[in-house]
Amino acid sequence: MTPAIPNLLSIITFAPLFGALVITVLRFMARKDDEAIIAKNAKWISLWTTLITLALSVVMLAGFNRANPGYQFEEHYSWFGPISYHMGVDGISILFVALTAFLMPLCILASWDSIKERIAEYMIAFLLLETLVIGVFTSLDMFLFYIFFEGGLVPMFLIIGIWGGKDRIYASYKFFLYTLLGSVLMLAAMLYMVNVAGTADIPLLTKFAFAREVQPFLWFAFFASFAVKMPMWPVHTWLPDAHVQAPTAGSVMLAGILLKLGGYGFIRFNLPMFPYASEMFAPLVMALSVIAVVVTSLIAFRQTDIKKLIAYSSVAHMGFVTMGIFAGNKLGVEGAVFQMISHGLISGALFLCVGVVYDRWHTREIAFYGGVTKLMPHYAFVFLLFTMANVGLPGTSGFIGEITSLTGAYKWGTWVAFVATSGVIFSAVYALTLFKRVMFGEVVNDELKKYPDLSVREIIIFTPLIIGTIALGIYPAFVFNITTASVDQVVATYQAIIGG
Amino acid sequence: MTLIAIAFYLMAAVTCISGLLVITAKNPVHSVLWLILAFFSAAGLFILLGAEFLAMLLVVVYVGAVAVLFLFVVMMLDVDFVKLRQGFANYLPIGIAVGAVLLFELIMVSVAVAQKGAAAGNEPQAFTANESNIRMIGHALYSTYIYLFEAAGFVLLVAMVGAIVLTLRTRPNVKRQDIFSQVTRRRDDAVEIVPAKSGEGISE
Amino acid sequence: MTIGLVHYLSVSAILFTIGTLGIFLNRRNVIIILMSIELILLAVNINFVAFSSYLHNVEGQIMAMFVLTVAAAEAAVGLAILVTFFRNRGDIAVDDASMMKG
Amino acid sequence: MLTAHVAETAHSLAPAAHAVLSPLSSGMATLVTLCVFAPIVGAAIAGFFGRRIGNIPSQFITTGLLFVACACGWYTFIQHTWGGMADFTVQILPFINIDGFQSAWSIRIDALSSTMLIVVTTVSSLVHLYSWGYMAEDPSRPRFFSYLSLFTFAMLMLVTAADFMQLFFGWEGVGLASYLLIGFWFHKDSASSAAIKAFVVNRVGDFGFALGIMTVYWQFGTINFHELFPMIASHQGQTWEFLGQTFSALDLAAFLLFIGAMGKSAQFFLHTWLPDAMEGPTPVSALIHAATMVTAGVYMVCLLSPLFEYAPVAKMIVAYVGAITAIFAASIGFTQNDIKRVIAYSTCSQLGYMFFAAGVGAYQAAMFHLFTHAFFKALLFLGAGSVIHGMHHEQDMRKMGGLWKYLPVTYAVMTIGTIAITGLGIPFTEIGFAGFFSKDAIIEAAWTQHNTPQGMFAFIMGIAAALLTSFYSWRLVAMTFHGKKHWEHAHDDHHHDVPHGHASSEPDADHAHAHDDHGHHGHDHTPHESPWVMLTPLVVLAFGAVFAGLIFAPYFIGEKAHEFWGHAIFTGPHNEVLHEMHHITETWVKLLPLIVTLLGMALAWYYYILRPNLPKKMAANDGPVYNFLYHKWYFDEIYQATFVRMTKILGDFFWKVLDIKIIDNLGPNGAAWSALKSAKNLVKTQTGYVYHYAFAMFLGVVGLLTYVFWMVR
Amino acid sequence: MDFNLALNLALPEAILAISSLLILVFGAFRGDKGMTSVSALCGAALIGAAFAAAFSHQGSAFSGSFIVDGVALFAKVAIYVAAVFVIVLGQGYFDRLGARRFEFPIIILLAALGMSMMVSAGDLIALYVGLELQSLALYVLAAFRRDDAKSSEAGLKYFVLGALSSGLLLYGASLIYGFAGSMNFHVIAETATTNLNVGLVFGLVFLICGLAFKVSAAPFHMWTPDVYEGAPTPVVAFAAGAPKFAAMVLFARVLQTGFEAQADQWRQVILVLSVLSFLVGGLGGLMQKDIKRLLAYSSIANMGYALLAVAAGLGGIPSLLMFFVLYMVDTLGLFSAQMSLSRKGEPVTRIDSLAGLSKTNMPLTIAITILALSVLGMPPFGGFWAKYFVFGAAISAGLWPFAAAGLVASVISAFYYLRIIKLMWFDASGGEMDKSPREAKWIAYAAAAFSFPVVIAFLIFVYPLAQTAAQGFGS
Repeated sequence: MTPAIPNLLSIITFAPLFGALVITVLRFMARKDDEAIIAKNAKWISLWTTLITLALSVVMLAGFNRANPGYQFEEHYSWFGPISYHMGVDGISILFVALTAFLMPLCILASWDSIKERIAEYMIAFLLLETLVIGVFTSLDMFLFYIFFEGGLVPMFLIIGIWGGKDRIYASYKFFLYTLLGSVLMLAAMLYMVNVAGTADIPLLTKFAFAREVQPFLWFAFFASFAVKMPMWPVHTWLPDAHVQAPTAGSVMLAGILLKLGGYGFIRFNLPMFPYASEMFAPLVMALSVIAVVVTSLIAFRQTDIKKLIAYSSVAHMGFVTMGIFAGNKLGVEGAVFQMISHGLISGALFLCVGVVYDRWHTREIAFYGGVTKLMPHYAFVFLLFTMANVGLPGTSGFIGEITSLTGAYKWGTWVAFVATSGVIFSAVYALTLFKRVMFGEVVNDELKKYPDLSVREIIIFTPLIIGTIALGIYPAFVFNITTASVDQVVATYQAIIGG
Repeated sequence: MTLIAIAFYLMAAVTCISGLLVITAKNPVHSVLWLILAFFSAAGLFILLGAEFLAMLLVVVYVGAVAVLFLFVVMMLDVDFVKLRQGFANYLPIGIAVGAVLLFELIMVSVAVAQKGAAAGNEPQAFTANESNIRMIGHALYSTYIYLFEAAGFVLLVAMVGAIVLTLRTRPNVKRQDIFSQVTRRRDDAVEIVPAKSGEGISE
Repeated sequence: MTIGLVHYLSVSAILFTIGTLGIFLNRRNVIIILMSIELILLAVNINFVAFSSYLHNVEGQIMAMFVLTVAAAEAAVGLAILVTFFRNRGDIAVDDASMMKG
Repeated sequence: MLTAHVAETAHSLAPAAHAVLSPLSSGMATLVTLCVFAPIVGAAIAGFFGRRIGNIPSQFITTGLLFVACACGWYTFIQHTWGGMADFTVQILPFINIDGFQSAWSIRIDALSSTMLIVVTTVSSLVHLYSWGYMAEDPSRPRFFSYLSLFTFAMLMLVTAADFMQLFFGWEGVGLASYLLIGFWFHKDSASSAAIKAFVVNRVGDFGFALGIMTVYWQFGTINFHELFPMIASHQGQTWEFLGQTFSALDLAAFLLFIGAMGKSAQFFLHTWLPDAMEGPTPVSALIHAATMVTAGVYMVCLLSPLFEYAPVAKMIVAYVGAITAIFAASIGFTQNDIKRVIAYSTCSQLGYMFFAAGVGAYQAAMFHLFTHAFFKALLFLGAGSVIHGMHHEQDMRKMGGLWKYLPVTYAVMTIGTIAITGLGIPFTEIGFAGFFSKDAIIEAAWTQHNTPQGMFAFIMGIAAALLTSFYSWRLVAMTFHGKKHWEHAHDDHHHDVPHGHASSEPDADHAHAHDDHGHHGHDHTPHESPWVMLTPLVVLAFGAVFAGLIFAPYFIGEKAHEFWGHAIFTGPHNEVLHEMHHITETWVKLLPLIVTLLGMALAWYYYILRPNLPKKMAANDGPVYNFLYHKWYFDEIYQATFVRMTKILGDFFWKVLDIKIIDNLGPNGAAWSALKSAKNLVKTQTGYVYHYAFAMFLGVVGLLTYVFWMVR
Repeated sequence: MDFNLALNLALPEAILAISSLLILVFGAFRGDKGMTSVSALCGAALIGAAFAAAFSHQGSAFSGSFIVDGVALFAKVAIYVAAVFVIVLGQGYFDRLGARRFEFPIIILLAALGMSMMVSAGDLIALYVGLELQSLALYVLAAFRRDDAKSSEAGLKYFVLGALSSGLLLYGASLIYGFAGSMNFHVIAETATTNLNVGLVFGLVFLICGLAFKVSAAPFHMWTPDVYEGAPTPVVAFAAGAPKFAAMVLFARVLQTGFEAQADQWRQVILVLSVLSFLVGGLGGLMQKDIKRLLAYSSIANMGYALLAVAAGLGGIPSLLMFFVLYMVDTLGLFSAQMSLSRKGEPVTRIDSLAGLSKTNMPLTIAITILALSVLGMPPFGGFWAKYFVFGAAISAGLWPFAAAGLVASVISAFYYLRIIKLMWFDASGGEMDKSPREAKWIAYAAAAFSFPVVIAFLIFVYPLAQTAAQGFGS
């Protein structure tokens, strides 16, 4: 199939970068006293850039052949040595590209008024981040993947560090070094693989059978990177810090997209490339996943900071993802992919919800709030909806991901499903407690009466997220139809190898 | 043979002892003198080995130039020699210990090299009239090693330029005769004609 | 008793050890360090010449000559640096040369 | 009693080709689609545009749509029961479609679901109507009506589900609506706490339910009922590994699913949320926590009768749990003073009846009791609401008394309701109130199984609970409508002298808040009869409470039962309960329920009309039994001390000790610390002294030489 | 010996040697005022030599003491180009100090000559002479600001320790000579293959120690921070890259050509040095407050990585070449960036002084950020590819535990590069900076632009070159 637009993937990937360049040029061309104009230009250019990227990714989705399990929209140019510029999407990655493109305009809008200084730089960082993140999902060369994967650290580091809260330095360092430590091991494994296989091409590597003895090492190296990124227990501690300190849109990107890189990596690398090791280490992953689900849920319950609570809940939700992936059956893997997409919407929305009140009162302390429902009924509706989605209420996308990945995990081991399913109880406990303490009760704090309900801009931000969450909750087939072919292939190959 | 042995032991002992005294002497001037002695006796060893030219070079270049340069610098830099010995003993035990290990290893290796190396079983080079040492060296130096010989020249050039750069300084308050500038002096350099208004003088 | 290669090498080894010890045992005077370096080079030269002699190979002596040349150059540069150092500090005690550390 | 002969029970379950339709393919399909989706339309309109369009239009639209749904529901039921309409399923949209995990949004119409359709839509529409009056003073009525309609939609989705996923959707959807409605007065801390409690306890049940679904899926490879049921018989005797143990496969699946039912239907151990749920407005209690949602568990067990029939152990557990709940809840009921709580425990107890009926195999009887119970329990709750409304939101029965004069209609319907719940009727005839038919059927069904321990246990508990039910129900009537008027002087005092023991909620303090919000009529303390919008539903329900049993007994449990239920309820090859219960020879078994009911009634009369001081004295006596019952067997306290506290302690431990102290301090912070520490030490070696540097080099040389020496050697 | 051929092969060196003499004379006549034209002439000579090297034949001359192969030519071009940039930097630097000295470019020229001798060395004598030519020039350069106490201290330390290291090297050379009977690498190799002996290995270890000093590998690294701090910045910019490149090539040549048979032994030694280096470099940098000292530790760590490529053997040679080209660009850029920063006439030396730079000087902030990320090893910057090559080489050679350790150590060093970025971007400004000198600023920009994005295209062209260059190496 020839795509309607040649090099569509590259265009989608680098369109945000182009926008960033335009802003950079304008910034350097402008005079010093033109701060306001620079800011305005930066905002509008980045909004348009992200919207165009979104439109292009819709075009891509429309042109995607669902029946084809392989890679589509491929571009292949050799670079140097074994490395090539190889782009392509399959049923798994295309959704993440779309998710990124979908969340970005919302992030830009969410930062519209809440970012007050260095707006041009902020927008550049976000656009850069978008390019890098989309690049991760579209690259089919291992090192290209690594470039984008690692590169994403930098803008995020800057976003947390420059526009973050008061402990932003600690948080940004922790975020950066933690993830870097994970990924250097992955780099070592990649170097080994390229040396053995003679190619860095992901589709080829997937077919390359690595020796059984080295698989555990390679698997573990990749695991180190992705587990930190996910993050899995016990390497999750960077996440609460990073989330709490990051500006709202940063948290959205972090929770919505960056965490998914880990899960995506597991599906793209660990499972198909090292099936034996995957099978061998599955008990470990399962154990860590259920610990994550239960332990972090309990921790979330005790938080006094709204963002931290949601951050911990993200860790718990990612536990379902890893569980589903390493269950190694269709239900598990599809559920994991779905859970990632859904969590992208839900956690993104939840962080945006926190952003709404943070923008107004500049505190994330739960104790500060109370009775907000009365003052901000629209907000209450939105927050409630996403709280429920976070809890995994059927009818929202959160449910689908949880139940399918859990069902997948059940097949792998009933203990896993048993303990992890108990997580749904805990998630209800912390999410509803949070909702109660913030939204319910009497308005004790007079400060709270100072600001109005959601603005039109905020409603515009939330509407697509609400529609997305509900639509995917009611008609998840939209996602499953796209992923099925590719996931089936991955799972079938995996099963065939470990079965035989 | 015994004469050579006696000569060897004598000179070896002198070399080693004076070497030791170089680093232990209280006064740097003495150190330089001990160094000279070490060079002298080493030159003797060279002669025993049949390398007359190098022995001569050692005496002429080293004793005549380098050691004297040292002496010159020691005398020039007016330093307080009394404090010299302090702190020597602190690190002596560990220094001796590590040094002993090194020495042991070096001698072991020397034995190994001497026994297993290319020179194993060889006698020292004999003195031959028709192929004198200096001739051999000269021949090799200007044919096979011409490139390195030139390079060594550049090493010396760097040393020269470096030494000049680092130490030569034109002192502004010392007056010297600069013939070149005297000769090339022109009228315009010396005389300036300034139109002056009456009653105001010339401002600087 | 015959004087063999080992004897010369041993002398060289002793001298070499003395030279290195001189560098780090010496606490006061930089000039001593420079002299220790000369001792090391002398030790090396003894080695080269001894080998050259026993190998019947002039290469070692050529090398020794270059070593001598370079040693002279080194001495010049070293003393020049020492002089600038002295001019800046007014002393050549080794302990003084510790403005920069950490 | 019923002497009709029940036709041979069909043992095989070979469903006739089950029609799968699209929503627009036939009139009937469109009708049921309309029935199910009308409420959500109303909910959406009232929810999103309620503030725009105002209170009255919101009320009107939601209620109107509910009546439309109700009409559709009745039409469907009538067509199904008498019109000879075959079972069918309307498929609307695919839902989850991975591998065998196929689910679709669909509307399954059979006897079970059409029965539930009418129960749900009828009670719901009446409650909607009733709320016009009850909630008249509330400022956020659109929200309330939106929630009510949302609930109705979720409940309809639940009952019409054709597969486990939609069932689960409805299951949790009603949970959500329940949460929203209990916490409707969100400014009250007790209300929002109760809402969370309800949701969380339900989640505990759902935890089992979800595991049950997974077990079923991996055992059978499907989650669709129509595909699943025919396969069950062939899986008999198979075993299944779960949590390292080997279980009988079907028993395990059934038991796990039953945990879900326990949560939803507030059975023993998971019942604690239901009384607290009374924090919600009374119409909510009537609709959700009496008539519909809480019966979902019973419905589910009946729906899954094909599974339970092959799961004897699970069935036994159902019977035991049901029986224990019946007696346990009843025992608490007769010490409570809050009018709604009494009814709530009564509900709990009645649900126990339904479960043990199902547990002994009388699914039809369970469904029948569910059906009749919906009418009289909704009636009782709405009646209680009317009392509360009339008493200006006073809920403590000790502050009432002698109200019959002021609230005559309410009094009348409440009495009807009480008669219905206590099951008065004339034995050996077919004359009686609704509860007479259904409850006696259940007790008789239990008796048929008296040769099994669970059957005997259920029978005894059923009888005992009947005594208690009668006692506390009449106690309620007596305390509320008869005796001295306790409200004349006491009403201003908001702080009722209820002995406190509720750890989770303090209803009294919060009632005060309720007053503040509804305090527009603080000057007028005389109880008043409720407006006609409230009374009309009461009358309609009273009608149901009187005649539902009479009319429908033959269909549900009588001679037409087999025909009526069709394939919806499956009874196993050895299950002859329905048949046997019509052939009970022991006369005393048939008389006993009536005797104990009358006894209870008499006792209530004695204690609360003739000697009203006696109970007060007993309460004041503070005896251990009284306290034990009054404090609801200390369940809340135990849960508080164990689960809640453990959660907090563990949460704090995992956070402050595990995460911060251990992981962070050993991990990133520890690594950073040790790196800095070693960096500091390393930099210390960089002294700036040349001789140290030389020494380091020297050491390096010697070290390397030694290493190589050792290596080459 | 065909003398014409020899001269042909040694054309770059000849150009440098002859022009250095001529320019010296010219400079002596013009005096310090003529520094600009001397610099220009030296630059021209270097560029000429670079061209000569780029288009030179390959072969060997002067009885094998001068080897011209692909690796040597590759290294020479890189070294000459680096020297040109350093001359430009030095010109501006001494200009601003008001201490113009025409000798500076000439000594750079002579140092470059020494380095090209090193990379072409075919026997121990050439090795030694080249090394000393380069070292002596650098000792002088380190002490070049003779009125500056730090500079002369740096020179002194560098000299003393450097002389000790050449003593070690020489002792090793003497042992090797004595054992093998020859100075020529090929002859040594013949002996070494047939006769494995502790004497030979000992000699090799001494030799390695001497060379390790030149590349500042731990534990022979101690001079590095002090010299970097004290020496004039352009000199450091030079010393951090080119001589290490030359020494590393020499390393590879000695080990590969002369001692391939002892690979098992020297690989162990090199790995020890490598691991120590990246540990010391990674940890030591954490505590630094001075920018140049920080870069010194960074350089120590990087030499640790480069040694991995050496340990990887022949397969590591192209990686080594690529590593050094990319690394030299980064260091040159970082030092130029440091040079382009000053506040009220005082050069910025402390890291803390970078605080808030993004608010006052955005272009330079971006440049430094790119360069810092690059040395940190962030993809897709140049430094990442440098690491990609060396670690890739190490892993190909089966040294994956060491590669993994090195990568983990690089995370430690990431900490201090991040600190630079953090200070510039996150912290409050410490006040306006002076206007940056043009040449330093532009070299910094150019280096940053090279690190990203030019490197993307650069790799396509240069990686095959490096591969071709490495063919036939060591044979």
